[in-house]
Amino acid sequence: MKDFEYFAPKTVEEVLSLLSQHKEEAKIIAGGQSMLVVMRQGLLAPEYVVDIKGITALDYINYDEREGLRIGALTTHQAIEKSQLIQKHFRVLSEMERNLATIQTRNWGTIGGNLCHGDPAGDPALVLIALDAKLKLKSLSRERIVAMEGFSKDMLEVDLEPDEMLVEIQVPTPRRHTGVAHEKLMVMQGDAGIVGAAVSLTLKPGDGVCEDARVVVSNAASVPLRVKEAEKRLIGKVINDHLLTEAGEIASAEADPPSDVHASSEYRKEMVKVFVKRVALKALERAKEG
Amino acid sequence: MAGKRQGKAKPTVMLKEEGYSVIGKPIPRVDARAKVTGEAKYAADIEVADMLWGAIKRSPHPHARILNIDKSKAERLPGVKAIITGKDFGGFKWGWSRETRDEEPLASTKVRYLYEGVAAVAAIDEDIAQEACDLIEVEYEPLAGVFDPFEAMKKGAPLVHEDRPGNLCVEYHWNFGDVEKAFSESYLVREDTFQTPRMAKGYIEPPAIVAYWTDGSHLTVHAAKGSPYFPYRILSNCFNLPLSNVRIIQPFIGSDFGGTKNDMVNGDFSAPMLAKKSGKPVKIVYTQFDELTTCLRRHPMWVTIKTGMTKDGKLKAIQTKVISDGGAYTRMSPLSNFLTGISMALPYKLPHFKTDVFCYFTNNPSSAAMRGHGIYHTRFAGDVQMDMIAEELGIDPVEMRLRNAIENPKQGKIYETINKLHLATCGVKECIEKAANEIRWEEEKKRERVKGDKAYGIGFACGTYLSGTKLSGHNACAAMVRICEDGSVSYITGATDVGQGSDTVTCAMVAEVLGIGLEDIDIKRVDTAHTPVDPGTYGSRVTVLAGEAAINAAKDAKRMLLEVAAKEFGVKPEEMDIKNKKAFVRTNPGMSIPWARLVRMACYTTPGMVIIGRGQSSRGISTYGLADFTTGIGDIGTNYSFTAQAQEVEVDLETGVVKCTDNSVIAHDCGFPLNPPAVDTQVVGGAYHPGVGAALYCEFKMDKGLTLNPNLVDYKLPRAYEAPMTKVIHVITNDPFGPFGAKEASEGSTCTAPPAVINAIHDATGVWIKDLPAKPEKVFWALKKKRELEQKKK
Amino acid sequence: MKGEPRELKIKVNGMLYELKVKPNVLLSDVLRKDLKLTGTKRGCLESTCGVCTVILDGKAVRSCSILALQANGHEVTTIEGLAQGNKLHPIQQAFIDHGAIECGFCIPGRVMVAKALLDENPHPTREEVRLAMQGVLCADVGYVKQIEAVEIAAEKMRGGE
Amino acid sequence: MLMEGKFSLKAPIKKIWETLLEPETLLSCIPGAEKIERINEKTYDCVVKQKVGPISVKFKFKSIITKMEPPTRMEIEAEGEDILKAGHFVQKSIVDLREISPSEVEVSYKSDVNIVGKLAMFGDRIMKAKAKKVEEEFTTALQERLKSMG
Repeated sequence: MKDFEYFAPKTVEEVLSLLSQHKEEAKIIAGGQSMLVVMRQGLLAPEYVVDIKGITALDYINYDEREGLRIGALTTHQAIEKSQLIQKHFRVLSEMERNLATIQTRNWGTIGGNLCHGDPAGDPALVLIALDAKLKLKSLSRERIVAMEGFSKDMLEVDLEPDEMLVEIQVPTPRRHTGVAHEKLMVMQGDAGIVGAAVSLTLKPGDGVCEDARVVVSNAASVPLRVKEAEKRLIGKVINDHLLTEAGEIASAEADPPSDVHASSEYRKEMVKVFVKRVALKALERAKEG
Repeated sequence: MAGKRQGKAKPTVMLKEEGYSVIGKPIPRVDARAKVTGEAKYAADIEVADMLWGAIKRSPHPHARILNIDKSKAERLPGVKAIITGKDFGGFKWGWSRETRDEEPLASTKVRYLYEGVAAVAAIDEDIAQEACDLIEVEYEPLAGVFDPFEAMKKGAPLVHEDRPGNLCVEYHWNFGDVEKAFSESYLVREDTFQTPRMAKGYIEPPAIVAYWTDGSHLTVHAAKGSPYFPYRILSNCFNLPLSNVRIIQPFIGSDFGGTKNDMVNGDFSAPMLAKKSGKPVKIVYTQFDELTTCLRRHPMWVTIKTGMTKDGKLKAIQTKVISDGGAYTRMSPLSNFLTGISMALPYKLPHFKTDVFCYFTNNPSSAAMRGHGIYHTRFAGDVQMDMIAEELGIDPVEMRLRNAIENPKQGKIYETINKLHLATCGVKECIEKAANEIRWEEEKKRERVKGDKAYGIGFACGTYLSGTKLSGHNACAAMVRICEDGSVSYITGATDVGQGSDTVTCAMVAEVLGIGLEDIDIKRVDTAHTPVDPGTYGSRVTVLAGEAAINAAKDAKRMLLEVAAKEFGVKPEEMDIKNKKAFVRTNPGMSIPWARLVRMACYTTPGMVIIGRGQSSRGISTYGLADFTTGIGDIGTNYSFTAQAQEVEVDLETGVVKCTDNSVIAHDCGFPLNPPAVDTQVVGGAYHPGVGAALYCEFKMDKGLTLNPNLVDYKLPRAYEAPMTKVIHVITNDPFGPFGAKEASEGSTCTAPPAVINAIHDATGVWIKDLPAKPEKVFWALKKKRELEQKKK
Repeated sequence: MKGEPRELKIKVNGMLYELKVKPNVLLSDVLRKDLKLTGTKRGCLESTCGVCTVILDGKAVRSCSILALQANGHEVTTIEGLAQGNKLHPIQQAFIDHGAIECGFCIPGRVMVAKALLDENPHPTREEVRLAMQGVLCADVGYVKQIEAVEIAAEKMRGGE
Repeated sequence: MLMEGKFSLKAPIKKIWETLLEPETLLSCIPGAEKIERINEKTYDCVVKQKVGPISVKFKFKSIITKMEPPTRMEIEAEGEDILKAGHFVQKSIVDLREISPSEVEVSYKSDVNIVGKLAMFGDRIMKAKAKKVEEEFTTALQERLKSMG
């Protein structure tokens, strides 16, 4: 690994001033598990490394019904998985984290680090888009709140200026009668999914008509793919098996996944059909429960 | 001498089971404590004062002529202490046998696979060594390459080795009986082609080496080598040193599974040469990327198998044609391909057999031995096709296997196969019955296959593997048992334990023979300066052959002790024995002398007496003679293990994802389980789980010589969640040619796993997967095709 | 300045160390090279095989994917820190007694994962043991005996209930 | 990795052929191209920068037209490496032009790219996705350019 200058700031302000000073030459590491591998391989050689893992102020999970869920960017995957608050109010997040890589990765890796890595196979982004989450980004001069949905810009690229950092993930409390689910096609437990899907469905009490739907698939494009056409097919209708098949087909048609060592593009498109339907069914059941 | 019987075979040791005091019971491993506390040192853990780090400069072309190498920039980098290129080795070439020396320590004129080493650097740290490699400028003339055997065999294809026309690495053509006639007499003749992929060995410890010179003429090497006496000879030749000046000290080994740690990698030559040039110790540790892109792999093979059967499901004849991809250099291909041929004669009675085997050079990394060596490919083809035929004939697959299984020969009798493999024991029938019974085959057959979007099925397969491999060259084992004056015992062997547990069982054999406890026996790691020459770990040979040597050495030491004791009691030594640390007269156990006293007497009363028992085993080169590679006749094993396997799978009908469930049984005939828990771990973890990996996950994806999945995320190895909690049943046959009746336990079930899993997928869904592994996508398309066909029929 | 060694205060197996390390040095390198604790293995260096696993502030982590300086001020336990004198930790003992060791290369990492699991969850289900074991690859023993050994150790640690 | 595809362009075949050979065309259409210089009739000197997430590489290479059958077919070979030694790449491409009508041409291409070295550690998934993207951007830009030339 090439030499670099190392900073371990203790406050967000320190980080931001370092970033404003060094801009592109600085790289933030949180857990650093993805970044250090490429640095060790000699593919990346930043001048400055800003290690934010020690900023304990960004390690929190708060919930209140009005404000929704607030997760500090440096909260570990494991903390999210095991959080009772999350298990109670956002169990899809806990379920997603359980299937994310291995225990060591979950113990050290942070939700913020994962989101900023911008991998279209990543699970948290997928689920957070389905949950309509927002991200709080900060630089020395400004603070902005962006939708999770638009945060991924391209393969491994996110909407983050060189002097900005992600500080918080904000998840609104879902309306009543909303069900959210996530699943991915794993060959091995903890795999990055060959494809994955997260679906949120909100039903009208009484007649069960779908009021709102969010359908997102992973590894189907260079960013997490929200399939609005599929959502439209569901909204305003009483969801049945046939509609879900159609929604899957719409999602599949919109997907443009890569072929790689794990699967061909054609297979991934087929799997988008399967998983959109599977996950939507699960979300539907949950929505019906409450 | 090939194929000829050389006199009558004598059994190794046959003792009654109930008479054992150490053997046959759960024995804690002799190295367990060192391993569980982290004390055990592996090659990469070894540090020597003033040590430099080495790195290897590798070719970016799979096939190219080296025109020029410019080291000047790299030499100027601060911290660089030595740089070598292929030319420094003066044209030295090495290979598996005298006839196959076709590989250089570092390529000097031509590279034949991607990332082949062309130069190496020693520097004060790893990063500088790597950076210096980047600064070495190599000028190449890229050449057209060949990347699969079908391209390689074409007329006019580029030649990997100019002196090897047609890129043919090795071929075998054997014919036993009259297959044509047998096919014409068969009720059913079926031909299928099966394919097995290129696979990583799957060990977690990458190759590593530390080398240094003393007096400028003595070379010492600590390396992750499962067969330290291979580098001992090869480095002696390479550096023109007498063998006495080459010292290979074996650290603990993080597994091998054949190939890479048997012989050499670029780093094994580079570290000693860099050490010579720099005058300092040099350490090279491979990265996982190096390992997964340049080290030896399992041969990809295409097996076409034609089988003739009677109406009632009895084998009449088998004809196979095997095409394999040997990669860039010969390495062990002659043996791997030989094994694909001979093994067809087991474990079923086969009256007629013909085979043609062709292995081609390609510009891929070299192929070589891997668990289940050679046998794995044809057993997969044979045992899947057996289920296909069973289905066609409407015979139950288990019943069909029972009808064909070779019977266990009566005691003292030998079963001889058509190609003259000799079996004194064969437990395959018992294995089949026990495995079928345990999995409740008859009940399972009747149950519903589909539950929602999942289907369940059970597959059955049988297999065999050789133990105590027999090969020409130095394939014997020797051991010494030195009795220390306080009664403790040093057991000295050149045989190596790379994890299989052979150190523990051979120590147990010494203890058993001497009538003392396992705790009295000490064993050290192999050190070529002190231990007897031994071929090392491969071909499931150590427990069987080194075991016999250990037994004989212990008997020799015991004889010396009993001579002293007999004198004391005025009886003949043959009238005495030692048990529970006491030497006694057999007819009058009251006449006894404790072990410690006897040893002291022997050491002190006969001044200058050194009690060193010596023993050897030459079964690796004798008993029934050696197999003849030209005719395919003769034994390759001292004895043969047998396995029957039943495995349930769950198939996701919508995605094609297959999982092995915990409903899984292996019945294995290892002759006699010397250390039952160790047999279990070898049968299940060492052999079966990698076999499940081979069935479902493991495969190198290649693109013109480039490995597309050179990391353990993209190259999938089974992990704890995917590994079935298999139950093991020991079938005991007490083989007379194995020590205390033992046969191998580490490779057989690697060969039965893929056919069992594939047969289970068929049982669940009705589709056949003929090329491994059964990845989700492959199963998905097969299921889709089947559904479409069914719809058409409707 | 780039590459300049920095102070690292780290507690390893109960001992406080004060070292100077370059920022680009990995935690596994400090353990193996500076502290000579080679029980923590060097495997893939790519965060996949898990043989470098240590316990950092109670959690199992891969020391090949963490900068040494990231552990500044923290507490690390390696395989060498488990036994108390001659007395092995119950997990170590269970691995020996149950025959869950072969080549041994993954054992330190695996035992550390198991310890972190049992410290946090004394009553793991088999599913939970398997999930934890997922983070360390093994090529030899396979997983059956290892999973069982962790369960046996769990029972011992609970006081043989 | 093999990439192939086809698209049609509304322009006379001769014009398309000539435009394809202009360094300016390549410079403006190849994503990340920083320098493309024609050294002689068949050889181009090129520098192309590519970026995936945090990783940037700058390939310096020579591109040689090994076969030219104006105005219907050309074969190109390129070989070079990243200036920081992150990877080595070899490319062989075949481009075929087929006249559908006097004013419309179908361009089909087949390109085999191999990237080896440290970059290959990055994983097949990312490499393939990136290559696909570069391919798409290039063909789109080329069509745009020809369109704009009317």
